[in-house]
Amino acid sequence: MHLADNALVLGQRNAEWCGHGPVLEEDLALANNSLDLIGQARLLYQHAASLINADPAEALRFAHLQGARQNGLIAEDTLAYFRGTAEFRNHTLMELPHHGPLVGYAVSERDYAVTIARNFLVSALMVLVWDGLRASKDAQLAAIAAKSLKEVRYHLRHASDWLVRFGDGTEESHRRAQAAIDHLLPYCEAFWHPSPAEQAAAADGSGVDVRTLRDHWNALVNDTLTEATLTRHDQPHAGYVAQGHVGVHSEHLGFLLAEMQSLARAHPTAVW
Amino acid sequence: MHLADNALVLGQRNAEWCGHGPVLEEDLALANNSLDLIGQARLLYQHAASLINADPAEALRFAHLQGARQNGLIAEDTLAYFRGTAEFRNHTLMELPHHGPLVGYAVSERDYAVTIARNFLVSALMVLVWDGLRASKDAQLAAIAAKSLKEVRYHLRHASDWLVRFGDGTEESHRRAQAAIDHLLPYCEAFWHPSPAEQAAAADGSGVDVRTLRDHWNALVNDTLTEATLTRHDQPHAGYVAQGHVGVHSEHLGFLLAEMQSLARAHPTAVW
Amino acid sequence: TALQTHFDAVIDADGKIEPRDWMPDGYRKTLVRQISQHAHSEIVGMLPEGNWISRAPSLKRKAILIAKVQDEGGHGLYLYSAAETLGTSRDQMLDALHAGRAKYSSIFNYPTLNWADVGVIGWLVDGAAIMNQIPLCRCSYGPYARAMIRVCKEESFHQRQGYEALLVMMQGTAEQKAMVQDAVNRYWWKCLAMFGPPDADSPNSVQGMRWGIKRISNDDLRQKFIDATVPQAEVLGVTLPDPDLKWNAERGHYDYGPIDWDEFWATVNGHGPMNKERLATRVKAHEQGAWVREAAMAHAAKQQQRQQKEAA
Amino acid sequence: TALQTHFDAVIDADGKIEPRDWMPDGYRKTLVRQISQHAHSEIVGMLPEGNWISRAPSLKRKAILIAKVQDEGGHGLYLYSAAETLGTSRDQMLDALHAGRAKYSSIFNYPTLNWADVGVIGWLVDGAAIMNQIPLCRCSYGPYARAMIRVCKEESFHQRQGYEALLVMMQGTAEQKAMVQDAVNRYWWKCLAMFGPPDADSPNSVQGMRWGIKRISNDDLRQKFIDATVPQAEVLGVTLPDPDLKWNAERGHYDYGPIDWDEFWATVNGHGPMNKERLATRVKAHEQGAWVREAAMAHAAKQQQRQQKEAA
Repeated sequence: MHLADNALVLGQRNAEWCGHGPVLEEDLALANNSLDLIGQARLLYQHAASLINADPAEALRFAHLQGARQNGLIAEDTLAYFRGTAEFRNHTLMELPHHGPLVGYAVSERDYAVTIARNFLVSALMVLVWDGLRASKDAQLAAIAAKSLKEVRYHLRHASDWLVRFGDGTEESHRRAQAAIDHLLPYCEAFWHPSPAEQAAAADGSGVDVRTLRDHWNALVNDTLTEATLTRHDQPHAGYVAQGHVGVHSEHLGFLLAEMQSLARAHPTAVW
Repeated sequence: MHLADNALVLGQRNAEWCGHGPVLEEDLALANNSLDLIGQARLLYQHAASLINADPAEALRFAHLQGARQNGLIAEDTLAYFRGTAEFRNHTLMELPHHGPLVGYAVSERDYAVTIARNFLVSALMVLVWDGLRASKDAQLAAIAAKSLKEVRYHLRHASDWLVRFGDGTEESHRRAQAAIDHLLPYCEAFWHPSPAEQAAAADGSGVDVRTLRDHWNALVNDTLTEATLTRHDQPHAGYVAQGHVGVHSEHLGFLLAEMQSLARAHPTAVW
Repeated sequence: TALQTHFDAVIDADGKIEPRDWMPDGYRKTLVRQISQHAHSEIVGMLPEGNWISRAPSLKRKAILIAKVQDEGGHGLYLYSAAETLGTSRDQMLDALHAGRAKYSSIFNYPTLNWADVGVIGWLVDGAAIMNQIPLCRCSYGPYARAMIRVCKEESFHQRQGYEALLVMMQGTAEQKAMVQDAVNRYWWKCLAMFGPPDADSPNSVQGMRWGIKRISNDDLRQKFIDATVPQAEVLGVTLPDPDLKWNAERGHYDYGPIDWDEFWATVNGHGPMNKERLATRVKAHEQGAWVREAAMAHAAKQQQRQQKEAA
Repeated sequence: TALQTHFDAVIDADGKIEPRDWMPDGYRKTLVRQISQHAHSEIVGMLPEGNWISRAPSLKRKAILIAKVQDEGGHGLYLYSAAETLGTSRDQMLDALHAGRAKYSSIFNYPTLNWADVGVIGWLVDGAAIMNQIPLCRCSYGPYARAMIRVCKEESFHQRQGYEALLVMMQGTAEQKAMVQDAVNRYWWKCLAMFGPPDADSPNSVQGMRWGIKRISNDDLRQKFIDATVPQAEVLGVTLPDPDLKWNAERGHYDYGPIDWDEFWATVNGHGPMNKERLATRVKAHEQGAWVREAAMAHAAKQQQRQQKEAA
């Protein structure tokens, strides 16, 4: 569910650029990224739904979700559209808007540097996570991982290329990229504090222990930041560790879900 | 319902400034404005609900609204939180965001000049409408009008004062105020094209014929614009007449309602 | 001249003019105007549907919609490329759009107000566009004709998807059906107007026909669209909002009521409900993206310099 | 000196110091720091609750919430005025806030994540604030004491409103109850920390007591708050998230578990979940409002000029 929520929430964010991108090619690239992520989310929710439906205890835990069921059973849209904010398990990083730090109901222009910096930081993680999950003892998850790995490699390439262009581009693009990295890096600390669910998955061989990926992630990130002439200010880490992946989010997710779920929730029994 | 929706939607918009105003006193003034409008909306919805509940044909027309009912009857929150976008009857002008012309899912910084210009144009109308409605043969509505008239006189004063400050202030404030007036004035044309419901109310003596107010409104608006050294470019009117008051809105209302109704709709049977 | 004669011969033989071939100035200008207008329509046309991506009511529909809007952007890209073969750059074309000199399809100056609008745009708007565009696949200018073959293929797919989405909604709740009917009511007449003014009032058409750019008249295309759509509406179970619409056995076509050309021209001339909003949104995206484009150019220049240094 | 002697005598007699009275520099500085910090807390404190205005689940609750946030702004206004009587302008205080030199209550560095947070802020956060503020109504500095009397009165009203909203929710659906419990779980410990570090670690307190600015110690206030709140929680039906919380008949007070002071200090020192967001939002509002304030000044100057001309 953590992986699915990550994919869905970031996919929803990246799709916001559709029609507003800085250049037509980037509208298409972001739409493509978003399509990949929503595709991943669908496969993961479908898989999660089948696991829930097959396990009476789990089915009971999700019994309060009544919308978009299929033949009375939990379906992908039940999980995506009818869970509340605190039931989402995505990293806080995914839900942040495309601008610098502001409260939940502030408005601000979108900043493409924030978009690119996040896609870079997330893709660097997911390349490693999906790579590891190809060996998951959950065959379904392993298959999703194999497919997703190809996609996220491309996302990482795209984001890295732009981050280097920004860092090593104009004064303004450098300033924006550095500010975006400074803003977002602290949220990455949460990657290395796996939730109980992530730890259980790692322990039973269906998941990966993300903590083992940290050095590799650091190397990936540092290499590109160096090429981009950007500086990493977050070491040693001191401060709050974001807790979206255990259900304690930022003020932003509530607004994102209110919009995303509005139509589906207005018609809970409808088939689309 | 038209009056109630006008008040609610504009009240919702003006409350967006709460905590983000250009100076603390304006945070308070806008909050106050919003409180007045939401108070008006509540009285009007309560009155509408009692009329609907008392009339079997009307009750049937609203039978599909099941949320927030009280003892099975339509309540103020049923009307505010459970009608769809196309069921709202507010003027399009009320739902526009606090910035210049952009599509529904664009984002932009808020512009206080747009806020002030709209409050000015709307208050100039409502001062006349409430004044006329004090003579409504619907005693309840006449009482609401008497109370609302006092409030909107203050709103008009506040907005006029600021519009003059903007128009006759700095180069930037003049430019912003002129752009705001240019953007919003065409939406005012809809004032003079009353909906069938407005026409029926005027005919049976419960409403006013807004068309009789046009000259007075023009005079009010022109006086202040002149004092503000702003120009009115909209004469003669040519083009599209906004149709929010007959249920055909802009792309903005859907987003406003999705957010406003999100929590109430997620818990349709809850009491708050 | 010999060049003109050769050109005329190619046109008469239904052959293809290619970028390096000689062509009359008027032909070139007409094509640039038409292709860029078409490209702009694709780009501006991303906005009405993009408006519903964030609120799509299921993940499947969200994915389909993103893919569709992405396709429209893709059409924009290769139409701009086709126009560039005529010697006008994408920047020049965008400048013309942003300055209000170039037009885009007026249908996009209406708002998308409920989810069914997305399906109706697929079914009716794309449907009308395809009617207009299929003849262009045989257009005399090679790059345009080839681009249109690809565009038409994808648009047909979109049109079927839109119709399918509406079919599902019409089998759903009363509210869903009402959404579809509401969307059809708002879009039907606008779609008929998409074919352009009646033949009698359409001055550009004759030369366009001569040059093999335009192949079928506005009124003929409109009739063809109506004849194809009415049975689809019946299957769907929606009412087309025209009391005069009925089968005329004598003509072998459907008769239809008068189109409000005043409203059409008002919108074309900038007074529609969303002309300002659509254009301002495109201008804003372009302006706010300037630093991104500049960064890419600055970085490329630095890279080149470094490579030259290494080479030296 | 005679001035100091007079000042000490007023303090010792529990009298009031007024703006025109002589006062020691330290007293003035301490007061400006404390009052401006309090004013900033009101202004920043508008944001967490303001976050829910647009989504309030009923019109009644929406109106109550707007009125409450408006009151907080009002408190900010008269606290800034009280501080201005000490010779520091509102602009100077705002500059200090925006530059990060002045603090505001650290409790506002946590997000509001569900609607019950609004009620819990009223019940617990305002409740704790009132405990802190009631003694200030007897503060030795007149304008501050008088401002606090009004603030406390309104805060008590807010506290009752918050508690009442939670009572309604606790009689509602399972989801509503879960929201309340979730909000209490997130806010309980942060509220206990609002009374400041344990007395043993609180260096500013002694001088504050001497000056009649502080009247009751941190630990005593905290205990008072806990003793008052536990029965309210029982009536409400929520569990306070402290396994060590139990009545100690011997002390006549509730015992409670250890507070995480590391987390408290990390947040105070800028590393809470929303420090950057809160401050940046205030700074942005101020910066983007600059043209409005400038317009008002420019217009006032023009008006004055015109009046002078008329008078001349």
